This record gives sequence, structure tokens and C-alpha cells, in this order.
Amino acid sequence: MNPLLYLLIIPGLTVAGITLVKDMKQVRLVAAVGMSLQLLWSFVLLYWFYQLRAAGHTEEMLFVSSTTWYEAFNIQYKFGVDGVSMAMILLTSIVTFAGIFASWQVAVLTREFFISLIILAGGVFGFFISLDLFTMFLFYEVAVIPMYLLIGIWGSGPKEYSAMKLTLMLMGGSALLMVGLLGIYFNSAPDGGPLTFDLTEIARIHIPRDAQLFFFPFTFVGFGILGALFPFHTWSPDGHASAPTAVSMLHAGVLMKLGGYGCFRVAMYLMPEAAHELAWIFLILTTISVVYGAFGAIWQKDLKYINAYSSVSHCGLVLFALLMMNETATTGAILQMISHGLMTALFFALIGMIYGRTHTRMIHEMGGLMKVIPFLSVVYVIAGLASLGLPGLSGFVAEMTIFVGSFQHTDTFHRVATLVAASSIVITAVYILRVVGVLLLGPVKNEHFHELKDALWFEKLSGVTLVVSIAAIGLAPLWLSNLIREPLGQMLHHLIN
Amino acid sequence: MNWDQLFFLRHEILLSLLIVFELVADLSDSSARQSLVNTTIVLFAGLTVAGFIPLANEASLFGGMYASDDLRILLKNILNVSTLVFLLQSAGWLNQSQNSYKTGSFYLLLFSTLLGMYLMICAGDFIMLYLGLELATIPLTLLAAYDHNLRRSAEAGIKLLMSSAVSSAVMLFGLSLMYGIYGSLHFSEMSQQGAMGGSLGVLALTFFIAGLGFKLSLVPFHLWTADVYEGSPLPVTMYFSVVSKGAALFTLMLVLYRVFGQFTGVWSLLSYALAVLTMLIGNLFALRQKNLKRFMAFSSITQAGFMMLGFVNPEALGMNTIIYFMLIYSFSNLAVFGVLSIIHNRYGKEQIEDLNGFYKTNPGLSLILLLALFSLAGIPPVAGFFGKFFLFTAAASRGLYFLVLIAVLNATISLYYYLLVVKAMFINPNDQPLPAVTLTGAERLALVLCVLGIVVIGFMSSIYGYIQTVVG
Amino acid sequence: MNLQSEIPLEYMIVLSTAVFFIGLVGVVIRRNLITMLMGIELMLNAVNINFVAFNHYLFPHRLEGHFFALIVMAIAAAEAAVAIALIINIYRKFSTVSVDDVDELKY
Amino acid sequence: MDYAYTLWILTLPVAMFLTIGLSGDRLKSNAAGILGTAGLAVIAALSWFTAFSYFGSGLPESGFQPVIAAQTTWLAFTETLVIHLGILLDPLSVMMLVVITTVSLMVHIYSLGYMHGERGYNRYYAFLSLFTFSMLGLVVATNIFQMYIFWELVGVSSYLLIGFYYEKPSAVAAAKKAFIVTRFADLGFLIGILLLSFNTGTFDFAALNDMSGSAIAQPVTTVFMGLSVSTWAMLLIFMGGAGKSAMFPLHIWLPDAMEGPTPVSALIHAATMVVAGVYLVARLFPVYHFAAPDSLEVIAWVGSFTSLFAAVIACTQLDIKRVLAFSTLSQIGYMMVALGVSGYGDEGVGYMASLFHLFTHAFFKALLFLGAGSVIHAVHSNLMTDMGGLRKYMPLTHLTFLIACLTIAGVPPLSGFFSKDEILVAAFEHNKVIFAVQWFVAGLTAFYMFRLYFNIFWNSDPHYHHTPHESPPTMTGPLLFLAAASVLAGFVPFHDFVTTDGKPLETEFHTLVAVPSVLIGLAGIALAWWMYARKNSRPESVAQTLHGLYSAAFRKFYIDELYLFITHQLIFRFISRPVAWFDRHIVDGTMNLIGNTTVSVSVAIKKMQSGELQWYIWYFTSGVLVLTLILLYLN
Repeated sequence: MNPLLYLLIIPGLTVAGITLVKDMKQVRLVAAVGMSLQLLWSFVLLYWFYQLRAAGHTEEMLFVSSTTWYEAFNIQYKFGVDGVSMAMILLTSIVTFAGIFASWQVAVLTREFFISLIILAGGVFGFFISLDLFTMFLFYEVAVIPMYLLIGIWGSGPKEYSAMKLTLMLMGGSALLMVGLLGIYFNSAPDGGPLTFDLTEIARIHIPRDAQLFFFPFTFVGFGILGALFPFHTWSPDGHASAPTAVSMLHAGVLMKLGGYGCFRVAMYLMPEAAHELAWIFLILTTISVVYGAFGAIWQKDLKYINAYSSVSHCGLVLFALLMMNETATTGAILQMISHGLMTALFFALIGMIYGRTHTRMIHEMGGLMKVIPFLSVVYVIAGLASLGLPGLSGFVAEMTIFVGSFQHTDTFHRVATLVAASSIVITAVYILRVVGVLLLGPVKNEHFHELKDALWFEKLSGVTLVVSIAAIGLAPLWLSNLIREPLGQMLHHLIN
Repeated sequence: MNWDQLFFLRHEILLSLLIVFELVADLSDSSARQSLVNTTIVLFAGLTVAGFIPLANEASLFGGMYASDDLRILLKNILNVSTLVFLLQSAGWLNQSQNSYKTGSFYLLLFSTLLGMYLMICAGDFIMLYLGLELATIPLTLLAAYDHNLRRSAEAGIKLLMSSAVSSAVMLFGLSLMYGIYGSLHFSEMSQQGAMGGSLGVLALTFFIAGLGFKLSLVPFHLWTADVYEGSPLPVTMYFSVVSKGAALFTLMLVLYRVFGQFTGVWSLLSYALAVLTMLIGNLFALRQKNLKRFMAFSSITQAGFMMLGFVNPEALGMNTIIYFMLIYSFSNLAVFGVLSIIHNRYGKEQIEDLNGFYKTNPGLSLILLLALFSLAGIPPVAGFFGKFFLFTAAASRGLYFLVLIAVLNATISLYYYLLVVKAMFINPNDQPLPAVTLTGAERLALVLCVLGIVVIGFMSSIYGYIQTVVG
Repeated sequence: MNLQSEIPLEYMIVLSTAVFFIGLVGVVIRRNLITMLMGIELMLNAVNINFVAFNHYLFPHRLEGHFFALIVMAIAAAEAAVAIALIINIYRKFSTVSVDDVDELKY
Repeated sequence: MDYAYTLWILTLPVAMFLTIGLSGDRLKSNAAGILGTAGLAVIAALSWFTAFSYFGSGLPESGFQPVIAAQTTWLAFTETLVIHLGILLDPLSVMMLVVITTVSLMVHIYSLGYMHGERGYNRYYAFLSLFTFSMLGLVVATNIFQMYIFWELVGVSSYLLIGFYYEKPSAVAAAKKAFIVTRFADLGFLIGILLLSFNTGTFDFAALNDMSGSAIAQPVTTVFMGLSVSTWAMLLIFMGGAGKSAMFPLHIWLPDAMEGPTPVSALIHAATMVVAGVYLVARLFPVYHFAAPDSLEVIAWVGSFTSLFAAVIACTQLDIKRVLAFSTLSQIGYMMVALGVSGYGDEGVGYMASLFHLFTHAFFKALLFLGAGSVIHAVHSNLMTDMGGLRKYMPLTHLTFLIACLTIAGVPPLSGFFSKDEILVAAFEHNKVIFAVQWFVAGLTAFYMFRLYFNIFWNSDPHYHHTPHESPPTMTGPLLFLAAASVLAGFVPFHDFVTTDGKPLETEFHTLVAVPSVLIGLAGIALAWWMYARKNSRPESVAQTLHGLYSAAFRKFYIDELYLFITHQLIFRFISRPVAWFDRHIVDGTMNLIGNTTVSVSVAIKKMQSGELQWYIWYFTSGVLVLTLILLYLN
């Protein structure tokens, strides 16, 4: 059996286990065990992947297996991974693992909560290992839809509105996507022969230029909505603000990455000519995203809004780098996805933990938390530093790779765009430090805060997992960078020629 | 006539026997009526199973008025399965004291309409088709008015009867013109001739489609739908939305694809327009609904709009996806109505707000309703996703991406109101949610069948494969 | 037989179309349910005219049109029977047979 | 020669940072201090050893050659653009190693006394270790990107240390300001790196400074806004340096940075980090000189202006640490001037002088700060109005402070005299205007330093609540050491070691320059004595006379206000707020509008389902007819 399938089976069994056990404690225990296994398995896969590569398996994808599903449409269960998807799998399992512990104390409908969460994660895993556009799309929607319940039931604030908005906008995105995918499918055999949804096969053939130009925007925007592409990002602030902690973590940390990954793996990879011709439009949009998100974040007063806008900015950078279409920038984009995933998950985890103590997310109502809850505060500072691109943490690696890569573009327009995007690092520093200053430093603002308890063991575990991952990437980025870069050469060769 | 040929008529014969049985049983005293429901279900289950017996199916009887082949048998079987589930779900309603005295006549009328639908599907000419159509319609109007002590039920009955009479008149007018053009009403003869009659042919065809579009509740022929669905007893509404609609869809499909192959340009264009109108109007009306039956009426209108997407593809792919979608739609809708009728039978509630907090007391039913609504909305991994995706594929294969875009955007809108129901069950707070219910065996069985259908059909590609081979 | 030579088919079609639309107008504008039913009968009869006329003028060697007309009549009768029953039902519930008053289900 | 052991210089501070940082409160506070100090002593010893073995190995024919002691690939962008982490030993970096570790060691020792009993003592030492690591990593960088990495790390350690008293809002604000201003400058640095690396295809200092390398041999002469691209690149890189070294107009963070603990000010904001800009320009000096000479001109003028500007402000400030901060600005201005006016090879006096001044300045400025810290420790105030007559109470502090003041005033034969003299010589040979400015600033320097000195140690007693007392030996020890260093550092044969090309430089003594500069220094001291040695009304009357200039200088020429206006009024209010508004109301509004429109359309058309049967029939038939007509029209 394909080892990748365990990435779906483990969540499946976990869900089954959760339905069987009795009370809240057992539920979360099963969830934790399941997701720990998943994390472990991801590492095993990674190791295995390296072994295979070392043993001289140079094919584009490893662990490939395919079974015909719908013969009439040539739909297959086709799975396989390359370095990029391997990295994303790793990200997903880390964030999910941390997410389980961050939601250790969900008391309302615990069972349902963990089930939805794990289904969401399962959808994401399925998406990343799929090589067939149909199954990919299927998993994409499987991952998106539990968000509605997760936000609607366990959320806060205007949760119903936010949940609905988020779901509808993302589904609107998948509507565009569906048109794009069908377009790709029906142009997948321009010289006759059977149509196919198989990604690797479509990549080999040449979709007619007119078709590319028509379908590229659908596909790119469709995925882009999930990747918070300006001006389709507005589901993100409200959605994140209302979502419960683990959901924000998974959503910003992992789900939004589906967007970037899809833009690259589907839109650009399969329709390179259109990508070349239309990149400038999206480049302008993403450049706006990057700067706009950062400026937007400055003015916010709610921690989650700040982080949501910062996600717009950071995810904008992902798409921005992808559109540069060179190896370094693309590596940077994937690195940024991972880095942002870990970082923003950490942020949301911390925001949730702080909110659980102070019962407010308004930064002006808090202050001096460093003194009362030092562990959480220090971790918050680390997350902030990662976010503003401090060397030694993952953000720096990703951003620098993006900027250096983007700047290698010989075209002035691209380079000017790079400079504009790079300026966001200053604005990022402004809002991060503002939050740190108001929230954590200064005198303790509220008498009650003196009674706050610092992080509990599961909160520590959640935070430390993410911090360690961020630092590991930040300190020794070469292995990850190489892992990601290895398949890109081939893919970009396809893109550039 | 060869006796063997009776095998081709097995559905019709068995059903007729069942009708006679109901007629007789209705004469017996009330104590026998109590067991009538169970007996009927068992007998009908037998009929359904018998329908699946693989026998030679290719035949043309009664001078070509009646035709049978694998496809038609399949379609009838789909209707049978839906009806069986329907019977299981309506048992609770029939067992209620105020309804039990009329059980026999209920079944009598019901099976008559089903017989009419068989005949519609197996029609070899337009006479048979018309006969079947009326047989399937007139008893239904009585069923709609079956809650004889309710004003709204009476209103539903008369509205259905009057508008369906007009629609069949319009259809007949189209058929009469068609007859004038072709000189024949036999499908086999008509399909062999090319497109004839020019503008008159187009007019005749449109009138005909309008007649069946009425049953299928396509916009702008849909206006009766919501009122009748709301006014009728809940089981009847269920029957309308699933079996009756299915029969109309299948008939329209068979006629268009098999008989009017020469008019594909016309009817696929018409389907385009009808699809867009139906999806859009259905959605816009469904958005505001508070009453679940009315809500489901507009929902089923929207779904009919999606079905029309298949018609824009006049190749086999169109037919495959239509049948497949209808199959999935039946299970999904039956599941929704199953849950609704369970609630309705016990508490008499049918507003969306009555479902507030339903998950707290009835998690199982809520989850089934959730799955069913997701299936209707086309959310994976439940079957609705596959049904919709393939329909869109059928439309896209004709290059009609704009239509697909409109359709998927409409699917998004429809998700909105399906989520409203989900929201009511899972999210809206309620201090006094409907109390937990204990299911009867029939209800349980029906729901299990529905859930199986919703969950399994998508993953079992062999089902689609089978449809594909049958369509040929 | 010389009817055929004297009255061309077009007249028949014009007649039937006229009857059809008269019936339709009747259905749409008359408030009384019974009158509406009569309008429907008119429409069905227009169809019958068509069938019979086409059969007679164009395809005299087959009788499909005639049969169809007969069946339509039979069904129309059945329909009328059911309609009357329902109208009585309406009368019992609403104490009127004016279609205007039967509009409780809407929007 | 194998320099692999230098790796310990970098790994030890990290180890200390992690040990102290992660152990948190579990470590007794004294233990943290002693561990940190001991670790640093080892590092300092290693650095000294490195210096001796590097310089002591004898001068080769071709001058001192750079040595790569260790190197590993950290991240590869492309085949050529690779970030290595490594240790580069050349005269410049070895000199810096010595300076940093020595001053740092002194500060560590000093802090044992100064920070005694403070909350967060452990944190303090952890941050100090982090800073030391970053700063050392910066100076031994083998390539510009490694430098950028450590550059940022230095920035963040500076942030953490300025904001050490995080419960004090002003400290938090100062830390934030420091970080953001330098971050803005770093953006320039980054863009400069991007431009430079794009044109040359390398980050490596060796390749960049190579005479035949593409950076120097083939500068990009494409002109953009009047300057060549290479010049732009180098100017942008200088912008990074200017930010860190607080050159005008990016200087605003440094005075505020005095909110940090005083030893930190001594280490980071006087001796080491702030000179990183100088180090950066020096590191890339060949590129500046050959590929972008125009940018050197800019550097000279910026440095010159900053030194004058800061000196004027320093004359008016009351907070003793701020006086020192502006003095630091002024002195770094000197170093920048020297680099700006320098030539290459035999004409590289300026380069040598600049680094010489960096070297001596590190000692005497650290001494001044630590002395000030000692005073503050005793008086519990930063304001010179709260001080006076302290020479009686704190003899050691007084003595060392006097030495430092004399040194910075350029009184021979103290070290400041030598290094400043070299700078003036270089300026004199290059540009007479700059020379004149620097000469005048030398006078101002003497004046404001002695203003400070007299106000603290002479003048009249302001009635102390507690009688001030001399600081403990852990504090006075470093003062004495640094005083000795300030006195003696001038005799180091610097021109033999640290030059543009590694070869010894012949320097000569310019009487024409040296005598006037000493004279103006003495004049400044005299003026200060006249005004401040005893309590009198002269300062007020001078301030009255020069009212406009005085108050402008006192308010730091309103630069802070200008920045506040730009950030708060322009960026926050006119960009960020509109963006937030636009997002909520236009972008989000559009999405909501789509939703609301759908709903209102739904309400608007509900009349269609009127409930009236005849309308239904009418819609049905007219629908059929319309569809037919459309179809007929289309066919």
C-alpha cells in the first residue's frame, strides 16, 4: 500500500476513534495520539523520501500510485509527492499537532470539534498528496467546508456572519476554480487522445495558448482567494477574528497555503504561457496585497485582525514570489508558505491563550503582560520577531530568498515591484513592535491581570513545537531549501520555456 | 402476442396487481388497515427487487406504443427505489390516527401515479406518453389535497390541477403541431426523419418541453411548485420533489435525446436558457424562505436548473450525468424529507427556526440532514459533489464555460441557504429545542438507505459506469 | 368530401389556434373556477381540432390523430371530474369558488 | 596558521545565551552574571590571542592577507549567490574582535556591580551574550549577507537591551524607535545588497573587494537620477550603515536609546554597535573607492554635518547620557568623514585614521559612559542639574572621567589626540571646508565635554538626599582599566596594522594641523571652565543671547517632531487609516454589497409568486411564448 495513504488513514482512524470513546478527556487523548502519529509518520516519510532520492530515484514524484476511479472521465486516485509537497505535508502535520494541543480545553462539543478539525486536516493532507486535479479539488473542498461549523459553533463575536462570509467567498473561489479545472481538463489532449485530470501528464502536454489565457485567471484567482489575494481577501480578517484558536491556526497556517500551492502547482505549472503573459496583472495585485496588508495591520486594534492583515501581507508575498517565476523566488515562496504557516499558527495560538486569560483581544485593554505571563509573552515576542524577519527564525530565510530571487529578474518592472514589496519589512516591524510594546511591555494595565496564570503544559507544548520548528528552519534552512528546490528546476524549466 | 413479452411488462403488471390489492384492501375493515402499511411496503419491496431481476429487456410492444430496454428498466428501478424509501418514510404519517382510515386510497392513488410514470418512461409514442403523464398527474392533485381538513391542502390541489391542465393543454397543442409536421406520433418513426417543420417545429418542440418542464418545475413554468409543496401533506411533497420530478426528467430526457435528436440545436439552446433562469430564480426565492417545505420547493427548483445543465450536452455524456445526478438528488432529497417528516409527524413543526438547537437533542438526525444538505449543495465527499461535478463536466465539454460559471456561482448561492438550515441546527441557540425522537424501524431503515446512497454513490464509480453502459 | 376542397387546412389551424387562445384567455381572466375549467376544455378541444384536422387532411391513411383526440377527450373528462371534486373541496373550505380568494400560499 | 579555534569566539556567546536564557529563574542571579563574565573573559582572551597570532606572525610581503578561518554554507539562493557563515580574519576584523571583546568584558564586569539586585539580572546577561554573539558575527562576516544577518541580530539585541526596563513606557518607546529607524535604514541596506549582488553575482567580500572582480572592474554605469547604479547601490548600503551609526537624519533613535541600562549604552551605543556603519563602509572600502567615488563624497559630507550638528546639540542637553549620546554621534561623524576623504593604498590615511579613531573612541567613550553610569548609580538621576561637586565623593570616578574628557578633547598625548589628528590631516588634504568644520567641532567637543565634567564634578552641591559614595570595585575596576587603555591606545602603531591594502602606511606629523586643533580644544575647555566651574549666571546669559539657536539645539532641531509628524500624521493617519477604512468599507463593502444585493433582489421579485393561480398560468404561457420567440429569432 502506498505509504502516503496513511496520511489519510491515520486521520480517518482518529476520527473513528473519537466517535467511539466516552468523554472529553479520552476524545482529546485520541486526537492527540492520532495527530502525533501523523506527525511521526510525516517525519518517517521525509526520511524515506531522502533515502529514495539518495538511492538515485530521480523521478519527479515519489511514492506514486494510481488507481483508476472514474474511467469515463479518466479520473484516478493518483498520489505522489515531490519535495514541495513533502514540505507542505510536514508543515501541516506540525501545525495540526500544535493545534490539537492549543485546543486542549475546548469544553463545548469537544468530540465534534476534534472531528471537524481532523477532517479539515485530512482534507489538507489529501490535497497535498493528490496528483489528480479531480481528487485535489475534492480534498480542497473537504478542507474548506468544516470551517463553517468550526467557526459557527465554536467561534466568537459575529461568528455566524464571519463563518458564512468565509465559506461563501472560499466557495466562490472554488467556483472559479471549477471552471478553470474543467477548462484544463478539456484541453488536456489537444492532439486527440483521452482527456485527463492527471497533473503530471497535463504538465507534459501543451495546452493551447488561447485556452491558457482564458482559464489561467479563473484558476489563479480561484486559488488566490484562498491565498488572500487582494482584493479577495476580506473573508480573512473577519473569519480569523471569529474563529476559535485551533481553527485560526489551521486556517491561516495551513489552509491558506492550499491557495499558494494550487496557484503554483495547478495554475502556473499547467498553464505556463498564460502565466507569463498575465503575470504582470497579478504581480500588481500581489504587490498591493503585500503593502496594503501591512498598512492595514497598523491601524487595527484587535489582535486577530492585526494578524489577519499581516497574513494578507505575508501570503501576498507568496503569490508575489511565485509570479516571479524563477527558481530562487519560487523556493522563497514555498519557504514563505511554511514559515508563515508556522509563525501565524503560533500567533493565533498565543492570541487564543492570551484571550482565554484576559477575555479581550483589544490591545489597548491590555498591557504589561510580560510581567504576569512571561512564557506566553516571550513566545509572542519570538513569533513577532519571526514575523518581522529576524535572522535565525524562519521568516528571514523565506523573505530573503524571495527578495533575492525576485530581484534576479532582469525586467525593471519586476525589480521595482520587488523593492516595493521589500519595503513591507519596515511596516511589518512597525505594527509588530507596536503590538509588542502595547500588549506585553509597559506597566500592567489591569489589576486582575496580576492573578493570571502562565501557560499550562499543553499550551507550552503547542507553543514550543512551533517555536522549535520556526527556529529550526531559521537556523538551518539549507536542507529545507534544497528539499523544495530540487523539484523546482524541472517544473520551472517547463514554466520558462 | 407472446407470453414471454409479459416479462417486459413486469413492473407494470406487478404494480397493477398491487393497485388492485389496495383497492380490495381499502374495502376491508379498519383493523386490517393497520397492517396495510406494512404489507404494502413489503409487497412493494418485492416489486422493487423483482425489477432488478436481469431479464431480456429489449422490446417493443403494442405496435410500438410501449418500448422497453435496459435504460428504461434502470430508470424505472431508480423510481422504484425512491418510492420504496418514500413508502418507508411515509409510514409514520399514514399510521397517524387522522390519516389511517384512508391508507388504502392513498396507496391506490399513489401507485396509479407511479404506473403513469412507468408508462411515461416506457412510452413508444406520444399517445402513451400523454396517457402516462395524465395518469401520473391527476391522482397527484388528489394527493395534494389529501389533508382534507386543511385549507392550504385544498388550495394546493386546485392550483396543481388547474395549472397542470393548462400545461398539458399547451403540451398537447405542441404535440398536435408535431403530428401535423411528421404525420406520426411514433418515436421510432419521428426520430428517423430529419428536422422538419422549420419554425413550426421549433414552436411545437418548445410547447412540448414546456409541458414537461412544468412537471419538472423549470422557471418560468415553476410557479405552482412552491405553493403546492407547501400546501400538500409532507409525504406528498416528498413524492413530488423526488419521484414525480424524476419521472418527468427521465421522460424529457428520453424524448429529447432519443426522439428529437434532430433538434439538438434547439433544445440544447433552450436548456441553456432554462438552466440559467431556473437556477437563478430558484436560488433567489429560496434565500428568503422560512418554511422548510417551501424552502425545499425552491431548492428543488434550483436543482432542476442544475439538471438542465446536462441537457445542453446532446451527447451520451449529457444523459449519463443527468441520470446520475437524479439518482443522487433522489437520495439526498429523500434524506432531507425523511428527517423533516420525522419531525413533522411528531411535533407538527415545519419552520426552519423550529430546528434551532436540533443538534443538541438529536445529533444523529442532524448529521443526516447535514450530509443530505451538503449533498444537495454539492460539497464533497458526499455524492452530490460528484453529481454536480459531472453535470458541469457535461456542460463544459460543449465549451459552455460561461454557463458552467453561472452554475457554480449559483451553487455557491445555494450553499448559503443550505447552510442557513445547518446553522439553525448546529449554531443557533435555543433553550427548548425539539426533544429527542425515537425512530421507528421503517424510519430507521429509510434513513440508512438514504445515507448509504448519499455516501456510497460518489465513491462507487461502478454505478456511474453502469449508467454509462446502459445509456450506451 | 368536398369539404376538404372548400375549406383549406389553414382555416382549420387558424380556428384551432383561435379557440386555443380564447380558452387560454378564459382561464387567465375569468375568476370563477368552473369557468376556468371551461376555458381549459376549450384549449383541449382546440388541440383535438388540430389532431383531427391534420389526420384528415394530411395523413388520411392512418388514424393516430383521431385516436389521440379520443384519448384527450377521455382524459379531459377525467380531469373535469377530479376538478369538480376539488372545486367542491375549495368551496367547503373557502366558501367561494372565486380563484382570487384562493391565494393563501404565496411568496 | 590554523585559526579554527576562533569558532569558539562565536559559539561560546551563543552557548551562554541559551544557557542563561533557557534556565530562566532557575539560575541564581549571581551565577548568571559570573557565568556570563567568565565566558566573556575566555572569549576576550581568545580574541587577544587571535590578534597576537595574526599580527604577530610577522608582516608578509604583500601585506596582511585575509584568512577564512571557518566557513559553512547556510543557504544557497542561486549557484553563485550563496550565504556562507564563516569567519574572516583580516586586520580590520581582528581589530574589531579585540575592541568588542575587551569593551564587552569590561561592561560585563561593571554590570556585576551596576545591575546588582535588578529584576531580570539573568535576562540582562542573556541579552548581553546575544549581543556579543551578534556583534562578533557581524565583524567576522565573510560576506555581505552574513553581515546583514548579524546586522539584524545586533539590531534586535539592541532593541531588547534598550527596552530592558520594559515596564517603563519611555524605554519601550525608545526601543521601538531604535528598531524601526534602523530597520528603515536596513531596508536601504538590503536593497543595496540586492543591487550589488545582482550586478556582481556574489555576496563575498573577497570577491567584491577584488581589484579584478566585477564590482570594481566593471561598475554599472547606467545612470539613474544623476548617479550610476553602482553609486546608488553603495549609497543604499551606506544608508544601512548610517542607520546603525545614527548619521543624520537617521540619528534620532540614539539619544532615546539611552533609556537602556547605562552599561548597555556604553557597550552598544557608544563603543561597538554604533560603529558598525563605519565598519561596513570600511569593509567595502575598495568598492566605494573605485566603483562609487561619488558616494564617498556623500559619506564625507554626511559625517561632517552630523558631527557639527550633534556637537551643537550636545552643548545644550541636560541629561548626561544624552550629552554623551550626541557626543558619540559627533565622533562617529568624524570617523565617517575620515572614510569619506580617504584614498586608497598610500593615500589611505583617512581610512586608517577612521578606524584608529574607532579603536580609541571605543575605549574612551565606554569609559565616559561607565563613568556616567557610576555617577548615576550614586545620584540616582540622569540630569546634570541634580549633580555637582561630586569629585569629593567619587575620586576614582572623577579621575577616570577627567582622563576620558581630556582624551576626547584631543589633549596630547592621550589617545584621542592621535586619532583625531590623523582625521584632521586626512580632511585637510582632501577638502578644506570639511577640515574647517571638523576643526571647529573639535573645539565644540572639548567645550561640551568639559561642560559636562564641570557640571558633574565641580559646580555647587545640589543637596543630595543620600550622600553619594564611590562605586564598588566591580565598577571602578573597569573604569581604571579603560582609563589606562584610553591613555595608552594612542601609542599602538595602528598604521602598521590596519590599512586599506594591509600594507603599513607611512604617516607624518602635521604641525600645521595638530597645533590649531590642540589649541581650539584647550580654548573649549577654558570656555567651559569659565562658564561651568562655579555656579554663576553666565550659562543663562549666553543662552539668552543665542536664544533661537539655543532653544533649537535644545529641542534637537525639531527633528524628532518632524519624524513624529511624518509617522503619526502622514503614515498612520493618511495612509494606514485610509487603508483600513478602504478595506472595511470599499473592499469588504463590495463583498457585502454583493450579498445584500442578492437578498434585496430576492425580496424585490417575491411578488412574482403572488399566490394567484391566474398569474401563474399567465407567466407560464407568456414564458412559453417568449422562449419560443427567442428561439425562433436565434434560429
